[in-house]
Amino acid sequence: GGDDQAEGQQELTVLAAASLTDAYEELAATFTEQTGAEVTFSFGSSTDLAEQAADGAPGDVLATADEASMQVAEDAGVAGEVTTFATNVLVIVTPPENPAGIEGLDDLTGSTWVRCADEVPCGRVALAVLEAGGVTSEPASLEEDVRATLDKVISGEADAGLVYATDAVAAGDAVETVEIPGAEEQTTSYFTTPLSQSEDAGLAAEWVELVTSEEGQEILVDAGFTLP
Amino acid sequence: MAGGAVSLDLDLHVPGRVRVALRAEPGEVIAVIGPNGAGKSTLVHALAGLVPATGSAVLDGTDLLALPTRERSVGLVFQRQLLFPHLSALDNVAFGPRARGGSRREAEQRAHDWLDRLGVGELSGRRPRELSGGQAQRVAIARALATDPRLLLLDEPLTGLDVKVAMALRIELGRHLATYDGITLLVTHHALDALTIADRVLVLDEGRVAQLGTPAEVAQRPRTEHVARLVGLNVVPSEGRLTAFTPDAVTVSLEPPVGSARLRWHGPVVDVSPHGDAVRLLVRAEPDLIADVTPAAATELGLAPGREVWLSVKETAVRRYDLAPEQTGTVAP
Amino acid sequence: MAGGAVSLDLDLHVPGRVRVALRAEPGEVIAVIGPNGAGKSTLVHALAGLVPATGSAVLDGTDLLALPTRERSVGLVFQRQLLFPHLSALDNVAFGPRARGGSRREAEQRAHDWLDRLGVGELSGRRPRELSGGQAQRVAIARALATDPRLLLLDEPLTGLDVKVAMALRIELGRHLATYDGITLLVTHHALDALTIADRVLVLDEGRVAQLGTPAEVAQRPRTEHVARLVGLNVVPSEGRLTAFTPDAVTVSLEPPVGSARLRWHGPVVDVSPHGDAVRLLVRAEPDLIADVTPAAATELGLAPGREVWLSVKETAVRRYDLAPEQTGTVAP
Amino acid sequence: MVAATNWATLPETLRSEPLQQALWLSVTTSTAAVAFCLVLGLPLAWVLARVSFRGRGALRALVTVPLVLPPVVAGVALRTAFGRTGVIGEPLLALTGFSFPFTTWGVVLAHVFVSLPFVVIAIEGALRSADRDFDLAAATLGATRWTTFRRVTAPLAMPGIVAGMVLGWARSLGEFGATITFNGNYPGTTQTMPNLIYVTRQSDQDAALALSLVMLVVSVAVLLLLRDRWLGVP
Amino acid sequence: MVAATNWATLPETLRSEPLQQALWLSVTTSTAAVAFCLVLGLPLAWVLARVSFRGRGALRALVTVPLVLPPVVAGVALRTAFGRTGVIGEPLLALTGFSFPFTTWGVVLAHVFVSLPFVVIAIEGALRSADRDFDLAAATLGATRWTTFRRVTAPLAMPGIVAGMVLGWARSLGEFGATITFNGNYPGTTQTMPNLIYVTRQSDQDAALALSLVMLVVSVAVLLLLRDRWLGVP
Ligand SMILES: Nc1ncnc2c1ncn2[C@@H]1O[C@H](COP(=O)(O)OP(=O)(O)OP(=O)(O)O)[C@@H](O)[C@H]1O
Ligand SMILES: Nc1ncnc2c1ncn2[C@@H]1O[C@H](COP(=O)(O)OP(=O)(O)OP(=O)(O)O)[C@@H](O)[C@H]1O
Ligand code: MOO
Ligand SMILES: [Mg+2]
Ligand SMILES: [Mg+2]
Repeated sequence: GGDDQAEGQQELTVLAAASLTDAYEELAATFTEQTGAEVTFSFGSSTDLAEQAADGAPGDVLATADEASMQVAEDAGVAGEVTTFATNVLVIVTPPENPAGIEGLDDLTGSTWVRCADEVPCGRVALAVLEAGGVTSEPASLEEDVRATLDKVISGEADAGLVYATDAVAAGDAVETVEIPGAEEQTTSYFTTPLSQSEDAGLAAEWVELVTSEEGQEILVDAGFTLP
Repeated sequence: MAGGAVSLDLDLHVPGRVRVALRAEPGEVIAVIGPNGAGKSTLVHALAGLVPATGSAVLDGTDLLALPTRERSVGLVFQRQLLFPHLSALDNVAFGPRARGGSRREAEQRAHDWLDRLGVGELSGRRPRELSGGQAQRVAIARALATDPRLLLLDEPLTGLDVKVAMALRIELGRHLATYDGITLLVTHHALDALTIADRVLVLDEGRVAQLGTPAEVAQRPRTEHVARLVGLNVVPSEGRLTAFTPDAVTVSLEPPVGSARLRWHGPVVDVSPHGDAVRLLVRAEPDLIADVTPAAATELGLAPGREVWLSVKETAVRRYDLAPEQTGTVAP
Repeated sequence: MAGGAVSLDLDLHVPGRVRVALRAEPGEVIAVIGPNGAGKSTLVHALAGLVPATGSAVLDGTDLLALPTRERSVGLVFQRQLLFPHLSALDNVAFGPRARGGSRREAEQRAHDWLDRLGVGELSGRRPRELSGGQAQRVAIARALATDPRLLLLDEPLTGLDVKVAMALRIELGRHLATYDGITLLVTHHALDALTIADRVLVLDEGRVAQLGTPAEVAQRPRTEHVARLVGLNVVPSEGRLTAFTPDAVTVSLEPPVGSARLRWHGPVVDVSPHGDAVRLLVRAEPDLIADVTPAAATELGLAPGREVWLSVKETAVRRYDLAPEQTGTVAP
Repeated sequence: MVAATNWATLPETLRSEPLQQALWLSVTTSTAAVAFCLVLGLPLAWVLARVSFRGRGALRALVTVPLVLPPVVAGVALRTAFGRTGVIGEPLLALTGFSFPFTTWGVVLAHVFVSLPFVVIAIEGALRSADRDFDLAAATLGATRWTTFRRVTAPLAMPGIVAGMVLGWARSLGEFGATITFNGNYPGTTQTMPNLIYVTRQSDQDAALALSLVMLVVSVAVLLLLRDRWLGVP
Repeated sequence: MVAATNWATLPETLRSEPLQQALWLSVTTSTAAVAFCLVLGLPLAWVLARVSFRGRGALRALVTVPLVLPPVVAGVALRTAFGRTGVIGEPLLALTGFSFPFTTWGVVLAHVFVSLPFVVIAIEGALRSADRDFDLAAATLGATRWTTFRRVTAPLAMPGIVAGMVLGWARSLGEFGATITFNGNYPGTTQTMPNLIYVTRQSDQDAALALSLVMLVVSVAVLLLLRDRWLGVP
């Protein structure tokens, strides 16, 4: 692992997109059960993580929420075999009791709503979904990431927001979820790869295996992901 | 002037530093003298509200001690000057009139007038850093006077001034104060200031009032060695009374004096300096005494520092009076 | 002391403020006198390196002006004191010895000694804010002396001191300077300092040397009105020469004097003050003159400020001498 | 960073509307914020430096709080207070129909919140370093506390005040986190330079660097102009 | 924010190992950073305040640069300089085998980078406010510039220096962006409190708020302790 300890306790370090936090922590528990190895995460934005991996950051596995970031790692030659292991669909979330009465994309017009900025993965997806739905109304804000989008809704500042299904699940009772018909056409994909700086390639491979195994996929689905 | 006659009733105590009770009549100028550390600045600062004090200082019916500094209507020349370094001389002097609500033009006019009166009108555009010590001192005086205070507190206003300016200022100040119906406390180390400008002299010693009287009284019957030295007298305590005599009444000899002189002392000369046409000696006896001799006698006796001499005065040349400050009128023998 | 005899060769110019050329011998004490703004502090500061100056100041073979302040080995008592506010009196005085490499113990020992010599030993633990003006002044003197400078610059060291302390310090300083082989410049407004402590007197006027001579020379033939006033003489310029006479040689009358007196002036009395046993008048004539009269005469003539009087002196009572500073030896008529 | 910039695309980057909007927004909101900070902070600093009262330490700690909050948490705190459902925000919205989030005023508010401690603490330090006796001198001349402050204390502490303003301005300009959390990120209204740089970096690292460089040049130019003009005084 | 905290889970939050690690890391790295800032910043501030030379304005601008960089850009700048392939980082790695990123030293470096301007500018302001004549008095007593600085200038400017340190410490403590960009977010090594709060907020808003509160309490406590001890002096 990235941080080997003297007594031989195995350790695995995973650089993972922040939107994977919940699911990955659960996966880590399973992984420790199965292999006895401790898992350490460095969560961050996909862009950051890919660049850090490229710069030699200690770690065994990288997981990003978009292809462009993964490409950075590949270009730097630190990526191994890249696997797509999950996808994420957009949903509309509203504050509890849905005060603005949002039932679908069309209701966004005239309300205070938010989505991710065009430049970030969830924004690109949102743009496509909105285009497909024929929505032309402007959001109140183009959020830096999906978490910030969710946050605006939870806090009641926005009447609605476009977030990933996983975020809606993570937020639990703090939001109400409105599914978007046809959203599954426009998903974002998650990519993972063992890193060349890994000091325990076997363990890294085992992690990727777990994530793509049935057991792993189940955990991801529970967290709101869809499967590729 | 600030309008209306003003009297001051003072009974003030700054713990560990000074305690003074005093009544001053409208228009009075009181010189405050005393050795270093006697509490003169402390008294003045307490009246201005810069040092916390207990007791009372009733000026014109209101107790100053209950007011914040800015409402006390005092004018203070600090021993340290404290001119505002970022303002020109003019703006320093105009500061008070403006702070008290005057228009800019009026304030500057006043400031100009005062700077002119104190002979530094042409320096009005300079910052304090660009003034000499004496020039700055004059600006500081102008600043305090320009607010028309009801109580004027001057802490050694004439130090650092050259003789001519000091003399001119003494006159200017005397003239100003003569027509001024507020009360002035003038802290000084110079007998001339105390004796020429003041109506009364307050002598402080170790934080207490040692003497309070007219300049003539104080000059003739000084109660502390400090005042005696200030007015050029010798004062010797004996049997609960004070004996005073002038330096020229002292006879200096190398041998113990014979004859009737009951008052005699012995000690080394520690200083020899010219004094008018005479030569003044300082002799380290009990207490230190000063004696004036002719230059001829000084040469003849070889009176250089270190020389052991005998001093004596005739009983007829001395004045005796009580120590107690209450009985300022008594004369003896 | 700093070891070795030291001489000073000075030819210094601070543009617009002062220009002085001077040679001082080892151990010499030079009093610097002159009116406010004459350039005394500027001279002293230029020597210490606090004000940029051109020219040279060769002390002991090295030109001070080429050195940074800290290497000049000067001791300076500032007119503004500038004691370090965050350090105790002791630490202020010990600062110099420590900065020059002494051990802490040595430095504190020295500081103690100096504070004791200046009579403020028991205040050694106090911060400057907690000292009276005169106490702080003594600490400032101690601080300057404690570094054993080769050039001692004292800018009005005795102001703010009470008479007794001033006298004691004058003696102490005189004693110290007598055995001191460095050079001392002593800026003062007091004739007594200049005449008793100094070997020579440098008179500055408007930034130039107006006179340089022994105290006796300067006292007897003052070349500027300022010095004349300082030593209590009247000096009148006429036909390119100076006429000097003592105040008691002046006759005061209410009518124009008849008879032989060629020297006579007219003007109002502007000040009346006691002077020893006499009464001293300041008369606003051309120039201002001082005259001493007996108290009896003063009463008889009604000599109060504002009174117009005639002054005259007899030709035999005056001393005449040249204006030109070069010919200090000439006497006339 | 200079080396990493893609010089070929720089001219194009410079002409882009989002950049111009964001730069303008950043400069104006930061300047407005520092003005508010001065109005609020100068008296506050004075009180902390000159007035003795119980709870002075607590007041100072309170002022310091935004300093130690991570920016995102600062945004959350702001929202709790000034959000649509916030303690102050809700009545404000009810009364005036105005609410801070998603507006340029919200940006200014966020900037003031994060910058105020810098302004206050820097100025307090300078006020404490300055000689207090001049205040006393002013009082003897009849000046009120306010006059004394305006004409004596503040001018004497000017270098410290300018330092405080520079810190506050720069802190505002670089602020990222509180602004986006509280106000979101909308071009022309709430998208300041740091926000633009952040989102740009998600898709185009080089463009983000170019933007950073532009921001740097502009801000350093402003700082250079300001500083020597004001700090030259003493 | 206090109201929004989930009090029920607070004790548990407090006992969690990530919190304790992150808090300890934050406090130690911030303290180390402010110590370095002082060592570097005090002389720098003195030079800026007291020495006249060509390029002083430019030096000051250079020092100010990190102030106006959005934290993420600061992280990128740091990487350009100190990364494994950075201008300084590469030779350093070759020579010593040591490299900053992803280590606790890297965290300290990031903190120093973002905090130094605060320290320098606050102290420069204070030095400029102080009376320069005392420096001259020290020089006449034979003190070198260094002795003068150490025994006269610095003590007299102490309130300003403390203010600068407080600002720097607080800035370090709240730093988020440069650290995560330059160093990643490894628990125990580079995961400071703001990073932990960021990660926690992804899954549990309440826990994140609780963490913020803990951080707030600790830092305010430290500030309260420090300030009155030092600012009481004058
Ligand atoms: N802040 C202070 N704390 C404690 N003692 C002080 C303080 N300020 C002054 N003193 C002491 O109080 C006494 C009176 O001081 P004050 O300044 O009133 O003397 P002064 O009569 O003005 O002397 P000087 O002629 O030297 O100016 C002195 O012994 C002095 O040391
Ligand atoms: N920084 C400055 N810039 C310009 N002029 C100055 C500056 N400092 C002093 N001066 C002027 O230079 C002249 C000489 O000043 P200096 O301080 O040397 O006088 P001084 O002889 O010490 O007077 P005093 O007896 O009043 O202390 C004065 O006219 C003064 O106004
Ligand atoms: O972790 Mo992301 O790439 O900001 O959704
Ligand atoms: Mg005093
Ligand atoms: Mg002078």
